[in-house]
Amino acid sequence: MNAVNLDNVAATPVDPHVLEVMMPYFKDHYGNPSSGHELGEKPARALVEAREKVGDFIGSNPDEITFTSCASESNNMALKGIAAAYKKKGQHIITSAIEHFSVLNPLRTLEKEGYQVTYLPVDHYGLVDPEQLRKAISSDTVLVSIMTANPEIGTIQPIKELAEIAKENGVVFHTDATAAAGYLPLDVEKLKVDLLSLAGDQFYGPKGSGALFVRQGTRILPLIEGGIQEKGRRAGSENVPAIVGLGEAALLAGERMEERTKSLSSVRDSLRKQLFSGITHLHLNGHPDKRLPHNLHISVEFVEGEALLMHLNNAGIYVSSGSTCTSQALKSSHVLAAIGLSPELAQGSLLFTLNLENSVEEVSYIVERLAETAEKLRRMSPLYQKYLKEGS
Amino acid sequence: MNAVNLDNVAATPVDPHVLEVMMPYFKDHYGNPSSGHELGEKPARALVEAREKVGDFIGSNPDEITFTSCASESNNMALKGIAAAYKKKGQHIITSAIEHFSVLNPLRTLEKEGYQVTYLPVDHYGLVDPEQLRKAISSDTVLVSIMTANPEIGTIQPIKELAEIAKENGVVFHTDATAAAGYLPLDVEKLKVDLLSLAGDQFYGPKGSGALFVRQGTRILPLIEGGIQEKGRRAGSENVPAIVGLGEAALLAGERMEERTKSLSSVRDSLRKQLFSGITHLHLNGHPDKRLPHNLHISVEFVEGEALLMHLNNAGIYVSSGSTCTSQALKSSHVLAAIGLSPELAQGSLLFTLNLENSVEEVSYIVERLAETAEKLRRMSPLYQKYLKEGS
Amino acid sequence: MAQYSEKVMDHFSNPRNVGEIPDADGVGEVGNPVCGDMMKFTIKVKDGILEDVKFLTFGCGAAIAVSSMVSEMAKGKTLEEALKITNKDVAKELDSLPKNKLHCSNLGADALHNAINDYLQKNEKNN
Amino acid sequence: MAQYSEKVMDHFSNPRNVGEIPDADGVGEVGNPVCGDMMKFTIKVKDGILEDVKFLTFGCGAAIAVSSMVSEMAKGKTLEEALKITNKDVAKELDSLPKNKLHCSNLGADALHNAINDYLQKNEKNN
Ligand SMILES: Cc1ncc(COP(=O)(O)O)c(C=O)c1O
Ligand SMILES: Cc1ncc(COP(=O)(O)O)c(C=O)c1O
Repeated sequence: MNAVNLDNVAATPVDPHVLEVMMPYFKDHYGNPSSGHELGEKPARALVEAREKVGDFIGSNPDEITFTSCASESNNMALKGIAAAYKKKGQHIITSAIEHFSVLNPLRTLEKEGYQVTYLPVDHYGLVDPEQLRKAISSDTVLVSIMTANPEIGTIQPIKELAEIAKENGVVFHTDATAAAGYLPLDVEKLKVDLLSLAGDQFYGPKGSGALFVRQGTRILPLIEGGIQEKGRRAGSENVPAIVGLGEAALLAGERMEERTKSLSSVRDSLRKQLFSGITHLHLNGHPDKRLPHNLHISVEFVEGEALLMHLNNAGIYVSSGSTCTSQALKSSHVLAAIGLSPELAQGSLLFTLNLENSVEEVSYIVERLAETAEKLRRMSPLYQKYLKEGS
Repeated sequence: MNAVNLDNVAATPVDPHVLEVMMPYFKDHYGNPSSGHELGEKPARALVEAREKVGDFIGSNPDEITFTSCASESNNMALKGIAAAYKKKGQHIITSAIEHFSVLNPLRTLEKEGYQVTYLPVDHYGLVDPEQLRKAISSDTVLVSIMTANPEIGTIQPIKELAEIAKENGVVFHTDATAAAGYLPLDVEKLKVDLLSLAGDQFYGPKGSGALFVRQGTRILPLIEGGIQEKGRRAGSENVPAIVGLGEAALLAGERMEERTKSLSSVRDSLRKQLFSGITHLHLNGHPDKRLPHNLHISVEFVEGEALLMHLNNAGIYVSSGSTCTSQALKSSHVLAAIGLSPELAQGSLLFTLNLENSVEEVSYIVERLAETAEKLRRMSPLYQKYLKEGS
Repeated sequence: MAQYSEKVMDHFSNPRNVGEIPDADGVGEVGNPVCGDMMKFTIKVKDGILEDVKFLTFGCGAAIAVSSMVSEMAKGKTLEEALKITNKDVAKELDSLPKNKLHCSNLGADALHNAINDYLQKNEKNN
Repeated sequence: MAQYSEKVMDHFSNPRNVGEIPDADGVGEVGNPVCGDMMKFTIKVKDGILEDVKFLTFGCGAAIAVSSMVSEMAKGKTLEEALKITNKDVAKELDSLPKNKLHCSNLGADALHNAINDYLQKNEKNN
């Protein structure tokens, strides 16, 4: 059995066709799109086309798209840029407890600068309650930022409902769609969001490619200031190959959305079913249905995640975990804490994020190996031995 | 004659070897370097190696290098990050009048936030006077930012002298080395700078690759906050192919510095000589000797730059101009204004930035075409006709 | 550099009526090199008709194309007709100009009108 | 996931002395699942010598390898010798541990010492 990669949460491979489309922009059409002469023409046209493709992908006008270098940049730009632009109107921002750190950390910085931030709790599925949002909005609120879907537990938020509440109150609404883009149909008109972040390397586009949608009429200050690239919203020589790759990846993701999500969720569902029938004492985390099609998040009771990962790694199976021990920062997942998962279960959590190469054929191999591993680790687990004795 | 590209100021092609080294990181080694399993190992190792290469390139420790997406980001991070970190110490910053907009614009924003900024003038060569820097420093000064070399007029600043003055006064010194990196030997120990910005696409590395050197012990706050990539200094999934490309380009540029600068300056010197002997009424802008080896900046009297560019473009020769009419923002160059060039001469300015593919064989072709073009445009220029009559 | 129409590129590359008419009946100048463009129109008038129109221009590609087009449009027209040529007419004849270059068409029409008015003023005095 | 030495990987993959000694002479427990690691050592003592040492561990790869290594190092040693085993000794025997995993070696040594001290306390009472 070849290696089975079920850890695509932060990286998918670049689609071969996408890479092919990017290639000429490294060497042949390397010109600066802002330059006045012929060498800049192809790159300039490529930017126009990529902007249209990304616009089509999320239902926006091309000129509402600003290209960035990653979703973290998009999020920082959105939060700091809106906060600065609307500072005189108000200094209260609302977000959720389970946002990505590229949302939470800029907000911490804004708090130090005097902004007020409300962190909405989530239920045990990871859902934000629209009524809680409504109650949290005050006359000082200028921005609400709620992610479209959570990359860890996979839970999909009721963005349209949440964005409507913000709109009713004249508050700008941002959604971090990084984990959702490519896996859910996104339409900024239907969703009624004012800003949306995404990154190409989550759906077979290149690393170093990101975008921020900013609805026309929404004021925003730039994060990276300098030249007048991106209409003055984001300085720096345009990363043409990455932008071209993002555009092509968005085109493919849009065209193949149904086919891809069907294929991903069928493998995922089969994995889920076989895991739960083949191994005892598993917990499903996140929402049973309102979840990303390629996401499965479970806890293996009585054992710790890094140890699971290491055994699976030895068997050529790559997954990730919300365990303290696997995090470089040695912190346990704030998402798992926010949904009220007990520390033991958080330690034994496993995140499967599928890519298009994963197949149902791999499922039984994965289940067998995980069953073995769980058995082996439980045999040496004091918690499991205690359970066997006491049946706690 | 094939197209002759003499407009490499904002873009060089990616070196074929550099591109080759990058390729495996798009598809095969696409894993997230921060992930715990084998798929992340190669990318993680590649980051370590690239950091060493960039460190070697500028004489710093690898862990003093933060990877960014472009020089504009490096500059924004340096200025805003140092200003925020040293805010309590003081709020005065010194820069020069001829910095890139990715230095000037963040400083304008800081001014709006209450910082004081001194813009040091330059002489008619574009040189900053160290004594003026010394006088400008006050007890409130926390940062000096002076570019290593100017991308337009090519003038090289006395960075070591300037940085020493900052050091004597306990002030942090940043240099934007974007135009210089790859064309001048840079050693942060010898130069005594505390921060240094560079971008890979200026010296045959990929677009979307930048770095900021931050001397150990210098405090700085991040611009893009989120995950703990780059030790928490710059969030966002690492753009591994770009970083690998930057590392390789830095390695090559370091190894071949002498050979490259020799070859570039010999073509440049030949171009300069033949232009001045073949065409009347030309002006050299910038410093006669203290200039980048691949830079030539002239003014063609009596005519306007865009018209020159268009005729040259038709002849397959690509250059750029500081003319108002060629700038997307329809603003004339602040650099040419700062060196006291008259508006007429600024309008007729031409910037030649050579790349390694340019050869002495191309020089006579360029000179002939430019001579023709100047002749044609002067014939219809009211300024030239007036000069012929009045000899002004 | 702006994206120009073929017509603009043609008039830029092969400008018509370049030069200065010696002993012109009217001279019109607009602009200055500081703002980037400068045009000088000279005209020859016979029986109320623009018998000859020539221009000198310091400026960008659009400025040169506009000058050339204006000179062609004006030649052979009566003074009244020529005075009615607007910047819009010029841009239209050139198959449009990039937005940030529209001011060039103003300059061209203005320079022509200045030359005609110069002629009219001189003639008034002579009468 | 941390970069582990071969020795660590070996002890992690094939841990020695896993289990719980029934009727152990001493029991030592440290940690709890909240902080990520939990170890339970049981020992059998005969003539002042650690005749048997077994462990149960809930924890990461390092925690498991440390437990295994500590059990091996302790087995056959006198109580005094075993009490002198430090976290540094354990890490050294494992050909070093990643920095952010060094605390695991503390836990292993502590759990063993707790088991020994438990034995000593019980024995004191019996005497
Ligand atoms: C001196 C200098 N600084 C900064 C920049 C901005 O570089 P980038 O486009 O990589 O952001 C440039 C670009 O030409 C430059 O010449
Ligand atoms: C929801 C979400 N937001 C933001 C990010 C940051 O993305 P990037 O690494 O492109 O900055 C991630 C990355 O996984 C994510 O899942």
